[in-house]
Amino acid sequence: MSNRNIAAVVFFSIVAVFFVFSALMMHPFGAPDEADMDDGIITNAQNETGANNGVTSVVFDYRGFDTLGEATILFTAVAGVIMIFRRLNE
Amino acid sequence: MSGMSKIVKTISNIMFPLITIYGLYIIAHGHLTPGGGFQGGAVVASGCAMILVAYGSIWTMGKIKERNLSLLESTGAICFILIAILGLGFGTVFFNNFLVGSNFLFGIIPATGSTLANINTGGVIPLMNFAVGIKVIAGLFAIVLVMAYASSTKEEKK
Amino acid sequence: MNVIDFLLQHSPALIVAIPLLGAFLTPLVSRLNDKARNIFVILTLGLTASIVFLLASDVFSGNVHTYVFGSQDLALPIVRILFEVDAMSAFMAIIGTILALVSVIYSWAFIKENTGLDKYYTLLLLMTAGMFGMMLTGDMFNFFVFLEITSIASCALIAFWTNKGKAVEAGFKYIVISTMGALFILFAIALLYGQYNALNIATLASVIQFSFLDKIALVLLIAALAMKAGIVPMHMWLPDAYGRAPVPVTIILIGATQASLYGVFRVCFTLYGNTINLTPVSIGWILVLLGLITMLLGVAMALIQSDFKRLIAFSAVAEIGYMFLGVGAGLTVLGNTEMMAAIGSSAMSGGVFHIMNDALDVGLLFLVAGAVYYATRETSLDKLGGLARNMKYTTVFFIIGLLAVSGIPPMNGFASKLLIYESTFQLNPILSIVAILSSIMLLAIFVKVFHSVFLGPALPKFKDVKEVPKSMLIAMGIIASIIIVFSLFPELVINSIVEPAVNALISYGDYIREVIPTFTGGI
Amino acid sequence: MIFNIPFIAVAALVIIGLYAVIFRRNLIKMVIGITLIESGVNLFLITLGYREGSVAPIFTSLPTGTIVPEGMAFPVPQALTLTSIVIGVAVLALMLSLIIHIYRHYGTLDVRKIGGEEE
Repeated sequence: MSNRNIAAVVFFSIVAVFFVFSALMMHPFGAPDEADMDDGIITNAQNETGANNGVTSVVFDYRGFDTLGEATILFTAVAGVIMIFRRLNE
Repeated sequence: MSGMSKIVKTISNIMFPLITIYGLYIIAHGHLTPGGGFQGGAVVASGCAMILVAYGSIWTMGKIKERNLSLLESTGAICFILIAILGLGFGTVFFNNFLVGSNFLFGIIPATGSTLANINTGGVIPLMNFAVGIKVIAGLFAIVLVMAYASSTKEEKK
Repeated sequence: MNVIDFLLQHSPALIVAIPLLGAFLTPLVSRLNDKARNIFVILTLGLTASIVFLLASDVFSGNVHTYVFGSQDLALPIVRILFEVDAMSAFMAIIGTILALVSVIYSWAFIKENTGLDKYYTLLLLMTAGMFGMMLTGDMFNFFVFLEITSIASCALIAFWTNKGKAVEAGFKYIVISTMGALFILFAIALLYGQYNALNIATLASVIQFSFLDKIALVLLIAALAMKAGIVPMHMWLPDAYGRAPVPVTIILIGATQASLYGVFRVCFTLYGNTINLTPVSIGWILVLLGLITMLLGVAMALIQSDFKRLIAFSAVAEIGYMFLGVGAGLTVLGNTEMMAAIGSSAMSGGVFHIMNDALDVGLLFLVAGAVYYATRETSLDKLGGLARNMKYTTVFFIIGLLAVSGIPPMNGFASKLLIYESTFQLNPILSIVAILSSIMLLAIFVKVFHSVFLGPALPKFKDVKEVPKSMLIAMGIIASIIIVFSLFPELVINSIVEPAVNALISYGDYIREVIPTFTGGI
Repeated sequence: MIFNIPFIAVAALVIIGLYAVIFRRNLIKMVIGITLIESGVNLFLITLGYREGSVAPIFTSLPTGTIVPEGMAFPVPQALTLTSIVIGVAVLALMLSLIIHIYRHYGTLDVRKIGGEEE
């Protein structure tokens, strides 16, 4: 095996161990330790945003700026794809 | 990519309005039921992609240019950010939900707890859903159209 | 409330929103004509720049700005997205705005003969907006979103010259690396969210326990952000991307790279500030070590390059090592007040000041390389020669950049490097010896480049080469004049903007208290 | 749940994806690997927000007897996943269009054969 392959295997095993450990050490499935932020959102969502759908109220109101970023990312990708397939002048 | 057979084209013609209406329904009810601008927009865009597959990219490109789709997408994005900026104008800060409790458009605050669906709630959320919906329809369709057109051969284009 | 107060209050949001709105409007404006579009983009960035300077002047006078999206008051627990601008963010935003403005002015002539320019300018504005968002945000997930905006826009721009296979390949390499990095960051954010149910940096920093999962998250965050900053074991994308992209794009890419670097510092000092020195092996020493390797390898690779832009790209890698060295040396003594006053703060001043100097110096060199390419359509060092006769201004700018990048005494590069040498010498003499050695090698490399490109006999094929157009000269002139001002008054710059930035990094307690007034720990 | 099976699934997805990105030589397979990692991370986010026996955080026709807020899943991870999915689509579109161009230039998708000759 070349040096490059050995480096790849080492990197791969280290990262794999990380992910396995984080899966094993996380809190038990279905029983989160802390819930302050989400409980607050569920309790106040209807009053503050007027939307019945809690997820939509997070997406467009509480974390609306993230959604602007997300829309921007789609816009960026479209601009990028159109630019990459543009006609070149030779 | 050239078009497909007559049967496929006819079926797509029948299905396309249904898919579009379903997608628009998901967009319009985003603040009440599961769904929203992105999901509904993706449904409508998939309907457009079906037309693209049935009729071929060259025919579709003749009907609608990617430049126009890009403009439509820009319009959606501008609407979205303008609603956010209106929060600064009418309300106090960016992304302020200034329509909630205004008794104007979408201004009703629902009762807390389990309620029936009332479309006239949610403040700016339905408006943002529509802006994002337009954006996603135009954006995803533009991506698919450009990639399909680019991968069609030179002979087909003539 | 007058206009200035209004602008100042909403400036953190406006700095991101104005380039975004400009980017959405660019496709519409470019329907008019090309000139209108160029002026529109320059005006947009000019407006952004003025707001950045307004905000920065207020932040450097001691106020930390927080901006909550969607609500005026800051209710606890924090559910909304928060922008928090302290002196370090403002310092980075100044760098970003200088680079973005210069890049757009330079683009006017440089990119004129290509097609697809409306998309080019759109993506340039989006990249700038993403960069500002990364620098100003106070929310982990929002940081990830802006990181993705920046990397997608820069990937498309790196592949701008799609008729060159190498450029497309460099773009693909960049998008693979940055997507992997971004996914690691997202995983780390999910680890933190799963434990503490918070996404806000200040909230997380106030409750972080440094459990095993937090350590994994820290390693993932540092590895991913260092990968995006071009630290050595993961630097392979950087020379390709810098070398193959159009030069104006490279200039903003420097800013994007440094925004990732800022992410590393923010994570180490603020997010984990309370707990980072509880480990047996200090994270600070790891940063120092990475910085040393980066420096040496960058210089060694720069020695053997024969392509003008790739050579500068490798020297940019080496320069990033200096920042890691300086700030990492500060991180080793974080929490120890005496050592921090003796060594840490001056090392960090050097490192932070060097971020600014690297952006200016390497940026100027790239602009010169672009000017040479524009005039001669050639980047290979073996084929260039004798350009000093025909391109007098460009030659002068190259000399300024050469002196600054290799840290020759009167220039700004020397001021920051001297701070790093002095303070790291007290930490461990080997560090400063390596740093001085690679600085000398950089000088040797660039003198060789100067000789082979600008001096020597006039080559017949470059007989008709003309000086580059005015807009490119103006762009180079702006950076060169900033370099000269910084070289003449380094003390002023360090006292007025670098020291506040360093203090903002060190006193993470203040950053947290700005959001959670009841927080008691921290410096 | 036994042994945190959803989290194990996350780790498995990420590791398979990582394997494909690092050891596969075909560009399309690398892209598939990246999408696998992304699915793993999305799954991780969404599983973090689940509470035993909870319903979706939507108040329209809520089942009777639901306790608010303890009986509802977290809304924030779902919103984050939504954002992350759209980001994934954007990245995928860009990567595939770059691959189309790479194939046009080099006539191959093998990473070892790409970038050999100067243009």
